[in-house]
Amino acid sequence: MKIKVLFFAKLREVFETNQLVITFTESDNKVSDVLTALRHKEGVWAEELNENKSFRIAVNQEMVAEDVVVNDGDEVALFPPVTGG
Amino acid sequence: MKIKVLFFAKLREVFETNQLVITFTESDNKVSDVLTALRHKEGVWAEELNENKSFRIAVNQEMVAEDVVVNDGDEVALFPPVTGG
Amino acid sequence: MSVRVQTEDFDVSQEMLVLRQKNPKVGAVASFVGVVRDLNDGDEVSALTLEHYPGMTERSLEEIVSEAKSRWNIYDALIIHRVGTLLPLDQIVLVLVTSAHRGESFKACEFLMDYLKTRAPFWKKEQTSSGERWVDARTTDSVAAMRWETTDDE
Amino acid sequence: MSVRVQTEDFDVSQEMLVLRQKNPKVGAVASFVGVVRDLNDGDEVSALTLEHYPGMTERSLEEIVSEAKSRWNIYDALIIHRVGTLLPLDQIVLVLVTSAHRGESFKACEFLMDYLKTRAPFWKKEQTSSGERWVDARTTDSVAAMRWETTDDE
Repeated sequence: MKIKVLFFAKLREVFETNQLVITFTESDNKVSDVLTALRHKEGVWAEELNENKSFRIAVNQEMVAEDVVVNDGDEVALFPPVTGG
Repeated sequence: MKIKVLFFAKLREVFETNQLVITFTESDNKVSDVLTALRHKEGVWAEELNENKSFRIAVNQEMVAEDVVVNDGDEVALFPPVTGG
Repeated sequence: MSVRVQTEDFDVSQEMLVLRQKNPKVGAVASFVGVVRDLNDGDEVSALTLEHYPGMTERSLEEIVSEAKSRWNIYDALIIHRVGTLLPLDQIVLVLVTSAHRGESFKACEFLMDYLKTRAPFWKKEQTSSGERWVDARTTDSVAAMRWETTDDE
Repeated sequence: MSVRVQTEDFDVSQEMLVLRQKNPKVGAVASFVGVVRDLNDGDEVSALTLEHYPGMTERSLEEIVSEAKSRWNIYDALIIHRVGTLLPLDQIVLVLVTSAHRGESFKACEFLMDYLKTRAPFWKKEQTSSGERWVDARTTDSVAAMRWETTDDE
């Protein structure tokens, strides 16, 4: 299954991309598996997505926690705490 | 001593005047003496300024209580609770 | 001049611009506009006449603004209150407050309205389907003003 | 349409008129405007760039408006948030709320700002004298949003 992952603001800049696609061979994955896959890219990826960093996760444009299940075709987004208004 | 008394809104309408002057022969008067003098006019005066009616008092354009002293030339105003805004 | 009593209408955008234009430290502008409703206490209202106490009105509004400035860390405040005859949908009152951050301007704006409602000498007379009548003061307004008398929540 | 994300500026008076013009039951209009400050965290700010998450932004703002409507007896609400590059003194955000009486519109307006600040996907990048930097989220904003999570004070 394929999961599209979007990055915004500082994460977009540090990762030098605004999106990528992760392919899982098995089904039954969670947001935490997406994070694990990204951390395996090491360097800035492991650094910015470290558990002690504060970032937010959205699945299909709703903010969620790491234990939420992701399905084929889902749009996951990772971004810093919001600062609008 | 002379005290000018102004009336606003419903009190102005009921009393059919927007102001009058009260002359006290002795000095050392309070707002309560102004009210007593007006109540002696009886009719609507006694009725509208009855103690169970709710009205407000200002002396020289500051809201005050009945026990405030009034001096020669003071401007006293009597009006209903305010309803602006 | 932070207080105006006038018969003319006002333009909120314009007043906002004037209040903050010289101050690039302003990050927040809270405002309130009171409007004439076509219904009050169950009766249709066709017009409203606002009477005031010239002199005392401006003075009491200025006192209220001073008090807001002493209580909260705000840059500026403006109160415009109309008098004379107004129709449903007409603007009656404008309160504007500028500050660096939003919390202060929200609190000061609500405080100004609550104090104005109980302390500034304005009186409303309604023209309704059942004749003219003076509007009665609301207990809810006294209650709203009273909460600012208690210990400051700053 | 109660939510707009746009690069263009907005006119508060005009938006107010549109929001309430068809409803003579409106007696109260509370509003908030956020403005670009020329100073933040001790540094001079020469410009601000606002990035957002198209799609999710509109959706989250609409959810916030729906929640305000379910919590308070208000008639309508509008949120306009600008994106792109803005300069000091520029307007960033507008929140407008209409209701019959002022208490509801004040509360809903402050609630909308507090929730927007913590839930709507916008990010600010500042151009300062010491270079570009992403603005950090403020703890005070999380605290402000949290008070609406507790038991309703209605």
